[in-house]
Amino acid sequence: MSLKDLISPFYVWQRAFEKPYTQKRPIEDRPGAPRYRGFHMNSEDCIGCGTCETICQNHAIDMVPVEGLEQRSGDSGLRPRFDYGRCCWCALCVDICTTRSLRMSNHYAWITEDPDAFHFTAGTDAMPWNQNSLGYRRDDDYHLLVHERIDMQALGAEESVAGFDEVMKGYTEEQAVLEADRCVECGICVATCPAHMAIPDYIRAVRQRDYEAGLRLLYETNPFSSTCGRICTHRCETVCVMGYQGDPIAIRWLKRAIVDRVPAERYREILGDEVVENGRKVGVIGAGPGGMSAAYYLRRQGYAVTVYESQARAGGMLRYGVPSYRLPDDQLDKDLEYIRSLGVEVKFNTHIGRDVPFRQLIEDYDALFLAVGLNQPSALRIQGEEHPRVLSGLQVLDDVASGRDPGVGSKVAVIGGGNVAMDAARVSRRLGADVTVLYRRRIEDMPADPEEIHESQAEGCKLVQQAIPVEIKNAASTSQVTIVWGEAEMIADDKGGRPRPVLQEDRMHEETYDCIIAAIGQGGQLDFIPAEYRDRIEFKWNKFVPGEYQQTGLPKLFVGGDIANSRADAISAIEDGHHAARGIHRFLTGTLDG
Amino acid sequence: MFEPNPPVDLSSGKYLKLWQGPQHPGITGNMSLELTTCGDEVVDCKTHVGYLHRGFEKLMERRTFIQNFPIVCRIAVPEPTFNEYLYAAVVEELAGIQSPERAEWIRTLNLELMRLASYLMWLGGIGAAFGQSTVYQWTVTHRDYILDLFEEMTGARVYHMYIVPGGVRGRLPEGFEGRCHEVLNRVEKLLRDVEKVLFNNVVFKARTKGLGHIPREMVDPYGITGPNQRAAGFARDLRKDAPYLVYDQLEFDLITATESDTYARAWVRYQEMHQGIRMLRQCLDRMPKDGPFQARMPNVLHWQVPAGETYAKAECTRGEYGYYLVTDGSEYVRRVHVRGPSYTHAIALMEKLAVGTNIADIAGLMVSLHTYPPEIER
Amino acid sequence: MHTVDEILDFAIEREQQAADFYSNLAERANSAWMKEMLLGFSKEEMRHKGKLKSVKLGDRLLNADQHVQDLKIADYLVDVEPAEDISLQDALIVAMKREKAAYRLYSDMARAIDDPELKTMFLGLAQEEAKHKLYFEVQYDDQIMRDN
Amino acid sequence: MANPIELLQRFGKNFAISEIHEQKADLTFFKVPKEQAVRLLRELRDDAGYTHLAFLTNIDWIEKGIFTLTYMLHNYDARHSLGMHVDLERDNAEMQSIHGLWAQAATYQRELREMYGIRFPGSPRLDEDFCLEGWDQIPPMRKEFDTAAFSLERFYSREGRGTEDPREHMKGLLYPTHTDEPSSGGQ
Repeated sequence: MSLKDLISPFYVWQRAFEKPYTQKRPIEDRPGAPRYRGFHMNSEDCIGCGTCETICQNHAIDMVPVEGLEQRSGDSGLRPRFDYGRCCWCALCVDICTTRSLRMSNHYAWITEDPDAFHFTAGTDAMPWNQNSLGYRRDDDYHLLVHERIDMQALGAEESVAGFDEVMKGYTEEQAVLEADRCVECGICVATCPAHMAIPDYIRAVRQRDYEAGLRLLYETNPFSSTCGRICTHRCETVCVMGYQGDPIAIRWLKRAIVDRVPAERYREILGDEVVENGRKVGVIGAGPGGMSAAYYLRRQGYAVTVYESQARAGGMLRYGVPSYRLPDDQLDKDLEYIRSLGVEVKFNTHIGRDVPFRQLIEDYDALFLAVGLNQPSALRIQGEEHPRVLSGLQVLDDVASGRDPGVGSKVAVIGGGNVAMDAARVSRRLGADVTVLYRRRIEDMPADPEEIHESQAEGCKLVQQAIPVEIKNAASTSQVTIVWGEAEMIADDKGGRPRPVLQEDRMHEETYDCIIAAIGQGGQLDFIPAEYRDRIEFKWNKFVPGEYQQTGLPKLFVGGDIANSRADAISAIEDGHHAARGIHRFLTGTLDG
Repeated sequence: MFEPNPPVDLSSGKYLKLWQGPQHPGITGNMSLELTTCGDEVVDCKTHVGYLHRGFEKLMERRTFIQNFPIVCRIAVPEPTFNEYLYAAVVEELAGIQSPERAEWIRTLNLELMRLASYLMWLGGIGAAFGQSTVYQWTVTHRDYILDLFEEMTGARVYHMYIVPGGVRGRLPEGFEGRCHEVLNRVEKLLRDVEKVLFNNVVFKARTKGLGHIPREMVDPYGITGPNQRAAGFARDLRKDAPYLVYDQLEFDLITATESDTYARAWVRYQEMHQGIRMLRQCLDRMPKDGPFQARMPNVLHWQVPAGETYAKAECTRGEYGYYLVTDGSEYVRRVHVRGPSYTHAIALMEKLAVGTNIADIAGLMVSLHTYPPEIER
Repeated sequence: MHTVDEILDFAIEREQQAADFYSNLAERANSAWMKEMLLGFSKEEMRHKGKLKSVKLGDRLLNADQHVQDLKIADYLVDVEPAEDISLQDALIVAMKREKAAYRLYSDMARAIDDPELKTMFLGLAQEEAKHKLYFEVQYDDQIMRDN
Repeated sequence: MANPIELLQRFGKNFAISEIHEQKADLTFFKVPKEQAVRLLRELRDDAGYTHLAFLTNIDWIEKGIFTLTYMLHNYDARHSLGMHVDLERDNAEMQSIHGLWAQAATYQRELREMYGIRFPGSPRLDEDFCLEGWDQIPPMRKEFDTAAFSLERFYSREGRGTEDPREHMKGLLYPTHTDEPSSGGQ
């Protein structure tokens, strides 16, 4: 034993008068560190997707309805409720939050005598830490989800204007699986899809490369999956939660990824559609997406279905209004042929009213579904419109779809900003013309799909916004036509609608083109319905106002499609047809009153 | 090579059964020692565990790969981040993910801070076990300074949940390096005081020298690793032998001793704390200040790791800490086995060393092996 | 027309004429929805009439300086003849042009008269008609120029 | 020392070594029949320098009806680990004890007995409770033991819990009639 070892321990006195480290909570405040994982906070950005609940490994989160909070398209109206008896403050819920609404405060003390109190809905319950500015939030460079969409191979602009080949090439299997993998399967999109397709389920099928299961899921709600996989307006993607911090899932392309991998001849076997005749017959007017969708679901129920179509081919607007570079004919036929293969009869070139009286149909059939669409182009109704070089957009598309030359010339002005206008413009480009699109509002107000606008620009169409056509005049040459248009100022709509253009008379332009293609909108034509029936049917503006299950005041008559809804797209027509099929079945089996 | 302790005849009246624990025997966590004593000498020792069994390995089999990351830290309460790192390491290896360089440096910093905090707690424990409670007050306070650093780095003091498969969860906070240096300086100063008060203390020396001697030959047959092994003269350290993270870029000395008793083990650990501070300073000065800290990850909600198996290990304060992961290509873990060094030290080894020890030294002996019961039970 | 009441009676009579115009047209229309819609227009005019009647009993007209948006759609569209097979588009054009004409009439009268009280009354009526025109222009913008 | 593959090939002369898999430079897995396992462990320890048993554990391949034991050995000099697999019949699983080779193996074997029901005849204190005092269910680490069902049965949830699926919730409120598919076949 050394002397040093005896003395050395007395160094302990050196620290005798040090300030204690102990912090006197709760007398003194001791805030958590700026990124402390304290109690949860949730902002108004929350849309109730429930991804926090999915990832919570402690089962500490419930999604609950909150009083005063409405569910709507893109918001389930549910909010996360935390059970602090289970929470471990790992913050996986914060990291995964698709809208980044969820975070944590640096507040960490909550004292109460009631052990059941530790259960609250973050963001909506009043908690003392709701205003905390500090606390854990996900680092910008840290991700548990994949925010970038997998690109799809497409024809270059030069290649695509050279012909009518399909522009989008479809995903490879690897790409489709990677894109499907991004989905969080929250299901927020299902309510927004007009057909309420089982979107998360079929995306999972793509991820699992199970295309047969995928096809069955698609056909539960949509017998036009090859078509919709290409040209759907994909309202679902506008509410996709992945769109909040990156690109929404390419839901439309993933639908296509399924149908592209299943050959048509295997459909029957995979879908297992067995038709057991039930002895009743239903008539359908219009072989567009609405009519054929109704025909499919009715046929599956065993109804004998006859479809009346005024044109020579089925498909309606999909055939005559959508050019083949967006929807190749064989893909539309894939959908249509499958429906017809179940024994749906289609009578082509048959006009109701002219070839067959409406009265006969309503008397002959147990029920009738009418989806004749909007096929009457609205006129410009400006001076000089009757000029022979003023064409209608629908006519141009119809000509091209039917193999006729619309004769647009080499310098074309298209009036309008919808899909018909974009397609008329792109078709004209493919026919070799220089194309200018005149639109009354701004590009961001265009009702056309953003992709169509983008692609038409890429293909060299010139988009002139805020241009109001005022007059059509003869040009120096009879093969040309002159348009007078004025610039527009945009004014806001006080009811929250689209901003409205107002003509500025002092800023007018005159331009001469080989032709002017008007595509400002379409209306319907229903003169074939005799007055005695019409009086019992409700209309608003130029459309039917159907009741529950698409039924009209004429109990046997169900209606749908563009002529009966405000959305005027294929997927809405498909759902109208499906819904009417449900209604007709109920009507004919006595569970729907007439 | 299991050699049972000699049998005792309890009916002889010479012996007394004495339970130490399951309250912390020492400060190591809940387990109990069933001691058979003759006078104040221990003649037999049976260990009992199960007070902390939460079934982590089983729980992990029904959670997804990301869901497992927040629970692993709980397997070794005083030193959680080794679990986080090793879990990340095995998942990354089987998933084919490489965590970025910046994350590797931050992980190293995190693990060495953890080691220092854990050793500080242990140092207090060994002091307290031999009547030097002042050391305990000092070291636990200084451990708290490190927990403050963890709080601002990771968002939590104990269960950091910061090292995640793919990297780390966030960049270092603004000004962290400076505050970290400051804490290291304070700890270094404290260590010099502890050396005077504890290691140069006549009482401490008298009670620890010769206590719990582990013969060299026992080391491998009992699976002894870490400082317990190095104090017996083995120059083995995974940071040197199988460098992981950025240890191959750090300068530090491998500490060994030969006496292989309680004092030697304490001294090795004490020296390693100085080496740890040395490494931490290198990390702070040399780590990249920008660049990614997370690898590109798939959507973690349905992350499937390819089928395979691997074992990753790291040198924690107690020795070889390891994760053995078996995957089957699904979204779930097939099997995880967590190898905690206390598994061998606190049971087979303790039962052996306790025999012939004075009752009063049992707690000190236990602390000198530095065991954490939660990592035994997983 | 020398008194406010006379002016109002005149205006009320005009609204009645307009209502009759649409209901006549509706009777002759051969398309169901047009019938429905024209009857709707007629009801709208009757509503205007009702409003003027209550003005006569003391309610206030629109303030003359209040700004009513002019979308100017009626300005550049061609005149159309109301016919039996009138379309929605044309019916809206007819309606907005009629409202525009009424607006012009009251504005001109206001300009031609010196009596401040009567002037105010005419200007107020002109504002009302401008508002009616805006209603039809908005419908035209929404229903017909969907894609434009 | 020889590289691990060569080493295993050398031992392969006397042992039925299969499924050799080099996971990384310092870790190789292989399989050996149950009957040869302990003899091979002894030789690896005594003749090949694999003196350290890092752990012994088990993997439940319930769908194949087997348990796979993993013995993780380490050679400090070569800085190399060997993971040795031994398949056991899942029903009535039994394995020779190695507590004579490594003292701590007794603890592992006791745990495997408790958690999987594998017997290691002769292993000290084998049948004593390890972690689970008074356990009356099947060995809990076996795949057929359902922890969620167990805890739901044993414990109660906090009152007021209950969750809604966003998709189903929106369906019920926003478009309830758009999903009622009539039963197929009509009528």
